[in-house]
Amino acid sequence: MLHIINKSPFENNSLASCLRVAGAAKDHAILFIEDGVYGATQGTAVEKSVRDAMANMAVYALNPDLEARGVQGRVMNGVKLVDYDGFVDLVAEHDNVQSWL
Amino acid sequence: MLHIINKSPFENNSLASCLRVAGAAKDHAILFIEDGVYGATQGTAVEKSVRDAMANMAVYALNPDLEARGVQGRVMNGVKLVDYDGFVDLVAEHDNVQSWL
Amino acid sequence: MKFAIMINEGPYTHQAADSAYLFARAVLAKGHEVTRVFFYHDGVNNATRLTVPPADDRHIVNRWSELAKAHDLDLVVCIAAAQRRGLMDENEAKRQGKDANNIAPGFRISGLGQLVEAGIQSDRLVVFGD
Amino acid sequence: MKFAIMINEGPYTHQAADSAYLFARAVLAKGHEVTRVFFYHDGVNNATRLTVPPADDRHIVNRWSELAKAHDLDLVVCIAAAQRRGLMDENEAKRQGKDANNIAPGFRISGLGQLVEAGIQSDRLVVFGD
Amino acid sequence: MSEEMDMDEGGTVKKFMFVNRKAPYGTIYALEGLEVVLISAAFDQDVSLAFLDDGVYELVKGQNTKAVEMKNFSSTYRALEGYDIEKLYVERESLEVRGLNEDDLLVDVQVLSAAEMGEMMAAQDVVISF
Amino acid sequence: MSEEMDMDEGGTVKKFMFVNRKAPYGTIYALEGLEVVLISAAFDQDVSLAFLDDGVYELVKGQNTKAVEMKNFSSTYRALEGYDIEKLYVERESLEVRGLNEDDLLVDVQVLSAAEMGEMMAAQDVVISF
Repeated sequence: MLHIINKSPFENNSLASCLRVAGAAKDHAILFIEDGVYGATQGTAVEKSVRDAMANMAVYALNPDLEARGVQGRVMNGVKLVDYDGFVDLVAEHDNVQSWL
Repeated sequence: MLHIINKSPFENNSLASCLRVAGAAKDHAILFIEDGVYGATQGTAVEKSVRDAMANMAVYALNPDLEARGVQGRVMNGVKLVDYDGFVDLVAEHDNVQSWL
Repeated sequence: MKFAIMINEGPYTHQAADSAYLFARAVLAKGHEVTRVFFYHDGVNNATRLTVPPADDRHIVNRWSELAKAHDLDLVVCIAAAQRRGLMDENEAKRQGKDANNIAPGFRISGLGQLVEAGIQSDRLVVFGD
Repeated sequence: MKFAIMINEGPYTHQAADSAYLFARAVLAKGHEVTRVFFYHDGVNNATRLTVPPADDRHIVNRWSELAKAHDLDLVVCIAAAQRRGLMDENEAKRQGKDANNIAPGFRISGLGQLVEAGIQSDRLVVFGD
Repeated sequence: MSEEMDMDEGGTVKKFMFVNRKAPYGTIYALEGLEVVLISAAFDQDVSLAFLDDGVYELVKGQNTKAVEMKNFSSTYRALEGYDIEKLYVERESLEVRGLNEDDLLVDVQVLSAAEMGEMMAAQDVVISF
Repeated sequence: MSEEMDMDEGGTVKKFMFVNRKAPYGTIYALEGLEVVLISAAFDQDVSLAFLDDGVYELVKGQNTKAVEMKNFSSTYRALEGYDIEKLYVERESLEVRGLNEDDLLVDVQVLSAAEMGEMMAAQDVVISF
């Protein structure tokens, strides 16, 4: 399952909830988009929780949204960057998708 | 200063930020409205932070919003309930007001 | 005491639109003055006369129009925010070459300066938003 | 592959409306099919033809109308959500006794069943919201 | 619409999950989400509802919206059974963090651990969140 | 409008603070908030801006919105000085939690502790938040 996170992890509990529910399972992946991309950056208070999740699941971030926010140079190692084409591929490749609004 | 909190403390960082900035000072008060009123209920994961703040500041909650959500019987001791008239009085009594959107 | 009110969210979607109305009504009931209600961001969507809420629900737009009429309120819709979101009065529709307008009675469209002015002229400015 | 898209937020206010558009365009560019775009909650506000965004900014509504025309997209606006928020087409305006309508070309108003149907008939349904 | 659809779909049954993570009244998502759920019943799909985070507040007993002048829609959750919608899943930790337990809820639900909820989500064909 | 106002207000100078707590682009609050700030400059008031929580992201260097097709408004913060708006306060902990420091920001700011920020807010006449 592909989980889409579009909220900043510092403002909102979406990422925390997603990781609680899906973070320990296999076959789940996370895609950060919109304000959610801050969750893919390094040196933050949530970096550890995302790193822990990366032991089990693939983590992606939408590069256009990173660039818009000026944080494309701050992405933590192991996060894979995609553009909108890659976003479409991720949705197609996973059996199902959930947006954590 | 009157601080108005209208977001659930479980979903959003507004209450935490307000308490960080104003929680240790005198002459500040908090009014919980809308989904913010959950922050005034007992037995929750944020109860302690609100209790700690109550040592310094007055804490109010809008009763119509508590009733709408069925949590009027769960309010922690020391929180003062107001209706819309009381909301107006609180704004009038404090020199200034800030909504933590 | 003079109160100004700012509303940043649209009707029905966020309770901000309801809270602001009930607060304004209480301000007036207590004998205070509402100097201006300023609609900004999605708040401009409170000013459309094309809403048709379910019959058993409150009519948020009409409620404002009626309160404005009863108390001679100044309901100001920010023009820049309104243009982005498709709110316009007859003049603006003419100016923009649009074939329709949708503003409700009692609201007027004006500039952001009206918000700052309300802040200067009122004893309190209370913001309702998301 | 068949994609359905659901949009829950209005134009300009939330990036959801932009993300959904750029996603839809990428779906089409990769040769997939967009079976339906369903506008719900404040998403219905994407369908007004009365928006006038600043000249140097994107026109979110027109972008959808043009994409719909180029690819024969089915842009469906939920009627219940539209009524609460003041979105209507000519027929609905007549039925409700309103003197104006504001829906943009390429959008149609229909029921919530169209969302569930899109979920059944598509391989993927992607939700964009707040 | 239901009959028409049954024919159109020729018996396709998908697993639909509606995910509720928002508190009632502060925003409209809970109410309009419920409207989708009710419509989905007409399509003979395998429907379930997930309540987690602030979504569990939608099910709290004793809601009384008189003083906020909004529609109290909480009784609708009790009516879901009549629509053959009987799979209501609530995540345990979401209750605990809020000081709630099953007795505080107005309908019978199945309480799941976070991991069980994750498995349940992963087993769906269509996940619609509000 | 500026001249008219200066006459109307007869020299009233209030302390206005605009509080920015939202990230740019994900929502419009930062952009439309900035529009209010610019207008406020015409009223000769004592204007300051507070950036805390995700609001600090508004000031991050190197924003490039080409691929999302939105307006990049970050350079406007640099132009504020030209409007005599020079009091920009940033809360230290908001930076630290996000792994940012002053060098990452595109304008000169005054970094305050949480308690100092609280005192600064309490000293205002009008606080407008978005």
